[in-house]
Amino acid sequence: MLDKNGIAKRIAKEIRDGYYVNLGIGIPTLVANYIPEGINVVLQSENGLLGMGPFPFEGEEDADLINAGKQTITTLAGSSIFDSAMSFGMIRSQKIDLTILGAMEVSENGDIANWKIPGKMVKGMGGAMDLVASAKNIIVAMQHVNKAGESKLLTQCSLPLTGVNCIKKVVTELAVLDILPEGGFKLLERAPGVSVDYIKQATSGKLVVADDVPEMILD
Amino acid sequence: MLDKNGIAKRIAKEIRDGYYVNLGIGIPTLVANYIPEGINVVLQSENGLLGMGPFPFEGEEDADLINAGKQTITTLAGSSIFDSAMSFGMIRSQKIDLTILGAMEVSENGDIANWKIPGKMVKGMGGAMDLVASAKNIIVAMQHVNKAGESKLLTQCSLPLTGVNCIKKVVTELAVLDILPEGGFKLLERAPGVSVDYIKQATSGKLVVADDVPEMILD
Amino acid sequence: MINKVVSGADEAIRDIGDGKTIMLGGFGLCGIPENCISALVKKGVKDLICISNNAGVDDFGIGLMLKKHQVKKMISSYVGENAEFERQLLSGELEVELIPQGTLATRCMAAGYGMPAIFTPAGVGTEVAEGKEIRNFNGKDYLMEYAFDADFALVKAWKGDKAGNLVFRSTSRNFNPVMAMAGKITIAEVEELVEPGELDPDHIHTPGVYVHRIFQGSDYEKRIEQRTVRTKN
Amino acid sequence: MINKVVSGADEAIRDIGDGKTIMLGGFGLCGIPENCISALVKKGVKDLICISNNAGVDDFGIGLMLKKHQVKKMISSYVGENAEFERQLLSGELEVELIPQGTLATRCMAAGYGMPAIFTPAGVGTEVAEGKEIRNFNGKDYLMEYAFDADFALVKAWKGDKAGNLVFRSTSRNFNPVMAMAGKITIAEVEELVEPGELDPDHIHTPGVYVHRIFQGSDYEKRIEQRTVRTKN
Repeated sequence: MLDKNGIAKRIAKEIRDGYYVNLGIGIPTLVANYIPEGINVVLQSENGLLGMGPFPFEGEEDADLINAGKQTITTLAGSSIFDSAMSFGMIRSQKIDLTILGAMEVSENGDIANWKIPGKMVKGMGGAMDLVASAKNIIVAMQHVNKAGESKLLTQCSLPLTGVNCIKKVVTELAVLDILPEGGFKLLERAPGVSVDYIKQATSGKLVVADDVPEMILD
Repeated sequence: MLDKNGIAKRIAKEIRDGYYVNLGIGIPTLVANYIPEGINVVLQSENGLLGMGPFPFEGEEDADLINAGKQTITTLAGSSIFDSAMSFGMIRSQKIDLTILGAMEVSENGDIANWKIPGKMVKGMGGAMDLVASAKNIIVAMQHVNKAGESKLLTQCSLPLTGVNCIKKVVTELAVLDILPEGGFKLLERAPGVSVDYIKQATSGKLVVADDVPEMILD
Repeated sequence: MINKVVSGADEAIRDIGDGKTIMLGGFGLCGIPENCISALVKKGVKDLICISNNAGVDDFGIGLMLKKHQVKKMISSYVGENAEFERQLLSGELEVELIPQGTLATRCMAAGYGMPAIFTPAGVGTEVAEGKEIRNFNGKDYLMEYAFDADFALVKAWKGDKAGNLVFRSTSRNFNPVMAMAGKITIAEVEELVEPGELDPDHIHTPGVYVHRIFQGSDYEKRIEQRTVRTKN
Repeated sequence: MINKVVSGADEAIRDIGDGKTIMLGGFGLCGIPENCISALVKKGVKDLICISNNAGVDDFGIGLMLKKHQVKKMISSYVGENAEFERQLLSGELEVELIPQGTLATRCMAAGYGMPAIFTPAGVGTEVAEGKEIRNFNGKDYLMEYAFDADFALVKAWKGDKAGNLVFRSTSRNFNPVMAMAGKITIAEVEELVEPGELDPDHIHTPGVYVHRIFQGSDYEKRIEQRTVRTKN
């Protein structure tokens, strides 16, 4: 079973050289720490930055330079700044190669719910609806089951949707799964030490399992 | 009767302090020479400049700095440069206070034709259709009659239209005329030495004449 | 050039009355019009409809206006870093309309570019699409979203000149340029007000034609919401 | 950062084949991709559909491609500073679609911003409106116009870095940034190619994400179409 950093590490392996990538808040942010050597990626922050760098050194924080999570960050050589309309313009026109974000629920047809729980204070969708509606390649990083032990990989989402038919891949602490065009979670890889049966039990939506499901290779 | 500079001079009197103005090619360009002292205007050039300055001094031409007529120009203190989408964005959102352009024909309901003569090589509408469709205040600068002696102020335009129901005022070598909301050219001023009868004869569309039509005051 | 300078925030917002729709630039607390917000709080204007990506925090930004019950409705993409906001929302004192961030930005741009409506796929198949026109282009569904119609836009720039030209600094640009284009009256506060000619025409982000009033602000706090750092070595 | 540098115009346009739709930046002869045009002429590629505000003059710009009969169709707002153009048009060799300049610019922007269509009042009530959907918003009619779908965009910038970021100089900016956003493959030629980090992130007009190939051009002629001057005293 993977911890959060393990999930991030596994997702980092999906990143190809030359990708422009948008990372959501939470586990996705950690992915930046595991991008393989020799792989050049440019991180987009939807508040208006391409080429997001690491956190600043203490004392060098700049209130004018933050990411979409409102964290102080830095720029890199080759960074560019733009306004919010252009930022979502490039998202909408699919110039971003990969979007990685968290989810509360994902359904077997690629729907995602990650912004609203009825009865709870709703903070808003931020840029998530724009991202999932437009991104050509979306990977969800999340826990396989919620705190109540219920599967987050469902036949149908029960929570209000963020987007429909848009998620291509899910990486959890248990598994890597592709969402098939015809519907269903195709189990691609097991986390180290996790059995197919365990994943079956933790998956409420349709799970498609091949004869041989390899264990993830993380390094 | 006015010459081209006289028409430009008369139109310049319509310009108020603080106006952003777009000047078309031909007589409208001359208007810039007659803007009264103490009146601050900013000239927009739709290829992407606010704050168009005069022609450069000989030897100081810059191939990268031209106006919509492709003439070499200069910038002024306070000028700004932008792309074509923003240029027409500000035109479309009516941030330009006054548009002055030439015409082949104007009709009594404010239609304008100024881009195409059937049977002749058509060069295109350039930015004229955008300007007339969006400008809140449009003045046409033109000759009252064409080279064949026919009136250019008509009941209906005979040439392909550039825009409908958009012209507010026409200034010719003979007269200043408002286009009434209900239709018709209201004769506001006569050019020096020009009689109302002369203007009546030169106007094919509906002319509305008050009892007393003053002569233009140009200075 | 036309001089658009006003003496300060109080004069700039003098005619923002009760019930007006105002846009406020900024992302989180980054690039917000601090001086204008203070002046609105001081003026005590009420029942405002605020279009802003976020709603500030309890003791800063739009949170200061919320505390004084000046906001009737927020139109935002992400809110609630703010206990008072949550209280007013749950008690029904405050109305909130949540819209996708890109839709928010593009509806501003649409206003500034004279486009009455735009199409975006954001929100298709979700509750955001309810009651909206859906249109299919090339096999993909889009929502038709309308341009905003705001009485005032309050933006914060780094530098500005007396002709109203604005330059933004780093990611404090965010929503400011698109809102600057979208206000019927646009008020810009700047950290440094310069003479026309001091800004390079090629570096201007917002041309002066979009800005109606400008002033040099003061006492910028520029608060940081999430101070994240690394240590040397 | 990703390195997008190619050796020159020949390599940059290597896969522009017959019948492709290409956008070419520039207004008149100002800011046109001179090197790419030369390379296309040299390559002899045919049946091109060219989206460009103008069509060059007889012996420069797109005029050079017209002379070699490489252009099947021009989509422009203003043409015909060009005798060969007129000859081909009248003889039926060349097809021309004239559209309003703002519509041209906004259809580029729409492509770059992922908006399948936009609304503009330009052309309502004229022959430009024929066959197009008209829609009324707030009492005013607008035409629905579609985003362009171009295989390649060829743009010319003043400076660019190896990550593809572009900076334009003065009014040679014109259509270049909107076309840079709109090409499926965007090729930028620049007068000066610099290392990533040499351009101020706040001054970049076109972020590198929109640019796929970049090279430092050479032998820029930068011809002036209408040399208008005044004399000192």
